[in-house]
Amino acid sequence: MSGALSLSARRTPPGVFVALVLTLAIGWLIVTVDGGRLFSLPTTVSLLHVAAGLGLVAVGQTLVIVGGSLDLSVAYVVSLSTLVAAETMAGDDGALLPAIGLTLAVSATIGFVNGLLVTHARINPFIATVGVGLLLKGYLDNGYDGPAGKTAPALVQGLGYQRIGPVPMSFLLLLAVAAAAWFVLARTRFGHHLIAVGGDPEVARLSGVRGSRVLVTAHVLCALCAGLAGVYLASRLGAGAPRVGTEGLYDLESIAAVVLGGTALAGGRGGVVGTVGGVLLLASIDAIFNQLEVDVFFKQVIRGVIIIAAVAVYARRAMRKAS
Amino acid sequence: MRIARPLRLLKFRSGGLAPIIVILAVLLVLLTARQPDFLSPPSLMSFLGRSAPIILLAAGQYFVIVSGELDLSVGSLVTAQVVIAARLIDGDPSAGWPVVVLLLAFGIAVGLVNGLVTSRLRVPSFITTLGMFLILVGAVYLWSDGAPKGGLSEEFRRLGRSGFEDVPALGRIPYALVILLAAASLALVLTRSDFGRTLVAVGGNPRTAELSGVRVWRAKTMAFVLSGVAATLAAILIGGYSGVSFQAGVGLEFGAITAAVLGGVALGGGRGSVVGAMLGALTLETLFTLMNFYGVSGALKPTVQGAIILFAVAAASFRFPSR
Amino acid sequence: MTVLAVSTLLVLAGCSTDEPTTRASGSPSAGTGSGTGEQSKFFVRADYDKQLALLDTAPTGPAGKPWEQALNPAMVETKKFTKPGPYKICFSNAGLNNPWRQVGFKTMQAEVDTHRGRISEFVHVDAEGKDQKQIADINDLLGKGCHALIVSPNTTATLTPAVKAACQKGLPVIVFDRGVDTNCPVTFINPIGGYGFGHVAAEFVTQEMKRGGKVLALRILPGVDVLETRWSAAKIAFDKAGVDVVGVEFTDGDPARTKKIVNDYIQRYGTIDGVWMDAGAVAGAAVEAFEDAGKPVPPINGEDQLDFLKLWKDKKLTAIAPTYPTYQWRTPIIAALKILDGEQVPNPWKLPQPTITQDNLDEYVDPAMPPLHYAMCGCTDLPDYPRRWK
Amino acid sequence: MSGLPPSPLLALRGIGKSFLGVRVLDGVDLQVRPGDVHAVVGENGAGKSTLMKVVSGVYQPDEGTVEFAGAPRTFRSPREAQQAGIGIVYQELTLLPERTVAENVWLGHEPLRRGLVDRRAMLSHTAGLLASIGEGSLPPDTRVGRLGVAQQQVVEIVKALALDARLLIMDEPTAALADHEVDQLYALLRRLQEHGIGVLYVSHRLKEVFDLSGRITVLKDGRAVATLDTADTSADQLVRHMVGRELSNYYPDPAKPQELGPVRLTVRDGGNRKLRGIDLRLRAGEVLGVGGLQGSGRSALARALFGAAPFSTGQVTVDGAPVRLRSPRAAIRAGIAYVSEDRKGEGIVAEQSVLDNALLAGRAVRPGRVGRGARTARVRELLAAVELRAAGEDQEIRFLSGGNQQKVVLARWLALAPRILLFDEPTRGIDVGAKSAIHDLVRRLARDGAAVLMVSSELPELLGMSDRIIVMRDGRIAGELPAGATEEDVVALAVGTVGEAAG
Repeated sequence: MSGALSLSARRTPPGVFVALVLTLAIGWLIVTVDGGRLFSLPTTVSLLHVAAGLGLVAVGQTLVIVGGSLDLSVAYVVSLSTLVAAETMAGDDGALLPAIGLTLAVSATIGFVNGLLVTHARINPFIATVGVGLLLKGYLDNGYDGPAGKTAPALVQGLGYQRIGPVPMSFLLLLAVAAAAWFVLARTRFGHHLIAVGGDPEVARLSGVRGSRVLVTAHVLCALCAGLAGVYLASRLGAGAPRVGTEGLYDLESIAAVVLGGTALAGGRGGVVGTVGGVLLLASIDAIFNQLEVDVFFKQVIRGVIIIAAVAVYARRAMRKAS
Repeated sequence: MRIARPLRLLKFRSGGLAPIIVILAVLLVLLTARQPDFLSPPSLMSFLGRSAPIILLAAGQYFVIVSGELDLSVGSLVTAQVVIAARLIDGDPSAGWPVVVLLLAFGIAVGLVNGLVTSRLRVPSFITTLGMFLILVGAVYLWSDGAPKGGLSEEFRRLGRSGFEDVPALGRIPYALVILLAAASLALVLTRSDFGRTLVAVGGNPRTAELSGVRVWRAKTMAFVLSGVAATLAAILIGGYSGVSFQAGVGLEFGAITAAVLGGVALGGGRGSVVGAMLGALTLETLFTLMNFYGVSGALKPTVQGAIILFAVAAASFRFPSR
Repeated sequence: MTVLAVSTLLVLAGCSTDEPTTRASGSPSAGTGSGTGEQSKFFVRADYDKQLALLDTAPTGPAGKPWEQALNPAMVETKKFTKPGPYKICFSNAGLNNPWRQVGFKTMQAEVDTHRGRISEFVHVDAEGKDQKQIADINDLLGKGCHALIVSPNTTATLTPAVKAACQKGLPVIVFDRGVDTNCPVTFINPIGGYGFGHVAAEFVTQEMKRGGKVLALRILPGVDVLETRWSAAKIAFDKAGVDVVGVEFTDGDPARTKKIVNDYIQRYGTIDGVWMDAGAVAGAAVEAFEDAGKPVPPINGEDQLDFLKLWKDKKLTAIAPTYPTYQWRTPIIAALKILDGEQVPNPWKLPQPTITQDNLDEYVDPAMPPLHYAMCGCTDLPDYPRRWK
Repeated sequence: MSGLPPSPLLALRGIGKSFLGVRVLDGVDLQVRPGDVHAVVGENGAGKSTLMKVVSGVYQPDEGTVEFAGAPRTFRSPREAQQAGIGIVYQELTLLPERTVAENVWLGHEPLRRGLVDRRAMLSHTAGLLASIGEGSLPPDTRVGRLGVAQQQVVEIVKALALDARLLIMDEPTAALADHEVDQLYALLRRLQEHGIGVLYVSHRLKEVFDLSGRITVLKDGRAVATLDTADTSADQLVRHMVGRELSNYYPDPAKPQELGPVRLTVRDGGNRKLRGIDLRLRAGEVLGVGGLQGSGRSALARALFGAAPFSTGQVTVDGAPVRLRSPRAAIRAGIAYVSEDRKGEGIVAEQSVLDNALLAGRAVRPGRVGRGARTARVRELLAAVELRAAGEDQEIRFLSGGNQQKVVLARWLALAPRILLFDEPTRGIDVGAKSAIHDLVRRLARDGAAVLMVSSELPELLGMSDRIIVMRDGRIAGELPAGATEEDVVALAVGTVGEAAG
């Protein structure tokens, strides 16, 4: 097994992609029997759009989870980002870049706060990020009565609706971000240290890794990804939406996607490639059920079952590998 | 015994009750400052009565958390139980007790599933119970297609709504409070029992527990069952207190977990006390009331709540470096 | 500490009652525990005046069928949409995530069944309350060869582009409940609206309660336009009457939380003399809170949900129930068929918005129906009533 | 030591350190010269590990100065110490099982090329280092989780070397090593000396101390009670300094024939993933020693007998009755107890009290409120009987020294009055004093009619304690030796120069 392979790629189990292919195959069959078309252009496009939104968040989530942390504030960060972006742009293409800059700055700051709370205040990430989420919720509830601001037309046409064949720009953005994250984990000191901290903070510390610095950075990156997702959604909705993040359940869904991708919730093991697979899996399930006009609530039940089942399968494998 | 004292000190500093008691005291002072008669028996009684459900949930959550797991499904379980009760009873007074039994059975069943999937299939409880959350919510909506059916009988509701009238000195003692005290003392006995202690060991170091003959899977499953039972009791009280609604259990899981952590129960297991968890819940309830009395705007409440929780947990989770 | 700081800050911010002229969103506008607080940023005086005027306008159209009536209708030509039946009608639904929408959708399905001969296929897509999903849904439906598209937008601003795109496809688009920021749809159907609701309720509470009494305003959520309008109208009414609104609280539609809040307020102020609600969901809980505290239930408003109506009747409350009628879910189907026949339809199609009062209460109380059923569904004459709604 | 000594590489002056008012180090002076191997010995709780952690920047001293390479330094973190050129090999392994050897070795100072981690360099450097200590066979890109304890120890050392440290701290480096591996370590240390690297060497194995070190500092109760030149010091002197008593009959007498009771345990043709064709009989009253190299199946045998990694084939009987040891619980019910080699990971619940730890097994296997008081009383007696030194039964066990933790673990098992005891490295990382206490205890248990199986990688212990010795090789029993066998016999069987050829 070559060094390059052993250092990174090997960490991402193909399992999720097998599941993905199977799901699509079976889904395609059922939908076709049902008289619909799963891979019709509009369906495929909207599938990839769903994946793009969730994916951006999930990639960030992967980083913190690999580091042994967690971010449950992403949903609110997403909502806030759509607003910051749309309101700063106010429909003016000129303000495009400053707006995106500001959005990322804001979300990075939130990530930084999360990081500090987790590392220096030593608050358990679960509580810390839920708490920060509440802070943001209050601000949003109090400040907004619904959509606000207006996204720059250029962004709407570009990131929001532009596509190459069936592949939307946004999905390409996701792939780019995912690739970057993969690269960071595999090829930078930060990445190696992050995985170490996730695996065993004490060991990392004794090896001279600045654990808290690494974790804070991870949280910042995670929030940045959520910010990007916000920018994308703003481009999609043409305005800022104070509820879009929570409506999309981006906090829990992103975590689900990450574990579906084979990343250990405890940290120290996993990767971005798997996460992208997990995201595509969730999006496909969505698309299939949508085509079948399955009752939303039934869909939710199925989702729950699938998530548990998938992770159970990983656990089985892990156990076999261990023994 | 030469170094006994400093170690006591450390014991009280880490995961002890002191911080939560202090925080609770501060909140109570603020509260009475604004509302002098808050501590008067009648109002105190009704306050304790209506706080009973979340305190019960926190107690249930303690067992799960101390065993090293997490139960995100309690909120949805409460909702499910209330809706189920309403549909089964449908205003029929005689149905009360049988239904209570049935609910308990259901709560135990859900706990069993959570526990077995987590301990036998090795699915991280975060995922298991997240999945269960989706399944329960989806299923209950599906079952009652979108709006709760039937209704709770006055007899059923009495448990959560009324109490022993004109008790000397105290006036009215809500049944909820009595149930709470009973459950609380039971929980306390349980934590002191062999099961309670081994459960802590399981959370602290599963390997050691296993090699000492503890059936880890069994202990953890028991913990989830207890959480399920607690959720059921809470559901009966909530349903009684405020009637049937899909909102009945929304967000309670986060409330319970926050409460436990606030009370010094360490997420990850092996440390904390059930009393702490329950005090944590009481503190949260006091906080809500405090905000009502100080007229914090509804929309801003989450912000204030988040800020205080972060502050409190940071204070409570303060620990000496152990190594 | 924090609490003190925040609350004082809010009290300061809270005293002004003049409406900001700009729709400058972003900076948090403070609601508050004392007084009615700032006017909602989304308050639009013109709409407000229009709705209040409509309240006492006589509807035109078949009597006893409010879902076919319209308030001072302005008819539009629809010849260009004329097509031979049977039709495939598509419906992009914002969501089914609350009882009101549940009842409404059942009513709509029933309405469709009454036209089985003419409607060959009825496609329904549920956006689960997600803007981005509904955008995708609409886009999806455009590929399915629908004869008419009905849209119930999840939010106004964000769905506008998608609806515009649909209009450009040349098929008749019918929007109801929430509107969109474009008039490309053939018609926009909805009842008088939130301002009317909030106003009626506020007026009632003001008149019925003792002079200078304390009013508690209970709201479901902040930041939902239809609910914001209800509150802002009520706010004006209360301010005009100089009513002392001691609190504006959000209940999240959670009865338990509602009871706790009301309980705290009763304790804090000794008594509450009037309760205003922006939605009926938790009216029952509020009433109970008074009972449990051993206080008389003050004048209160709810909505046309049966649990409240029953409570009202049994407990002989001083109450009123303005409605946001679910029968409006029938109208889009009717409209669609009219349009495809090339008949004229009103645009905007303003439906009457009846109010349930002591006098007509008995007409609407039906013990047989489930507690969260909406009495103003106009569905009693529809196929398999009441089974479908149970 | 003639001529001018070179200026010290490391000089500690009056180091003091307290935890929560407990004085752990008190005015410790110590000097290490370049190329010097300086041993630090002392009973557990004497402060050795704390001292090492002060030097390596994990802790900061309350008093005193650390001088490194002639300049006073204060290391606020291990990182700073490492950057200054101090490498440390910890007692408990500090490796990430999920990461590869190379990733572990370079953790914290990954080689960069154009700002990116240079994986090729990582792998080649690691391979080089491994080769330089004769472990070239170890592939740098395997997951550490797949390696045995001994190999992990090697990685641990390589990790320290990778920092090209000028001072190397080794805290019980041989704790996990079989003797032939220790020889490699010797060679390695000599090579380091030649490069002028100073070594601080903490060990309980006096043999090593005398073989390796130039000077010895003895710690006792946090004070440096003596610093000696190894050349003119005898083992007895040293031990006297350490424990303040002569080292008389280091090992208790073996069992006399009449003390041997009936056969307690038999295994016929036992096997599983790591073991093949295991046949053995264990009699009451005897101590059966199990020798062999790391990974030869010694620990696997103990774990199989305890049901932790059960036999998949073969029959086991206890007191003549066939039993199926499918799980630890089953084994415990059959009267078997097991003391793991990995105390921290498998022996204790660090954050629970001494009492809770001691009661754990009893509570788990014989729960119920009946006789709880009695059980607790019994455990209290046992804790006293093993001469536990602790602040009290409510003290969290993590604050106890290794020896005392082990005593609590023993008490836990004795409370169940087991008839068969399995010890895996019972004295690993435990100081001389506690060591002999535990040896006596083991022997006493045998006298009281228990059957004891003791795995040990320390030949003197193995030979000194056992009435019989079986030596494992490649998952089989390579041969059996009577009491009084020599180290050579054992090694011969272990490495396979004699005995039936391992298939």
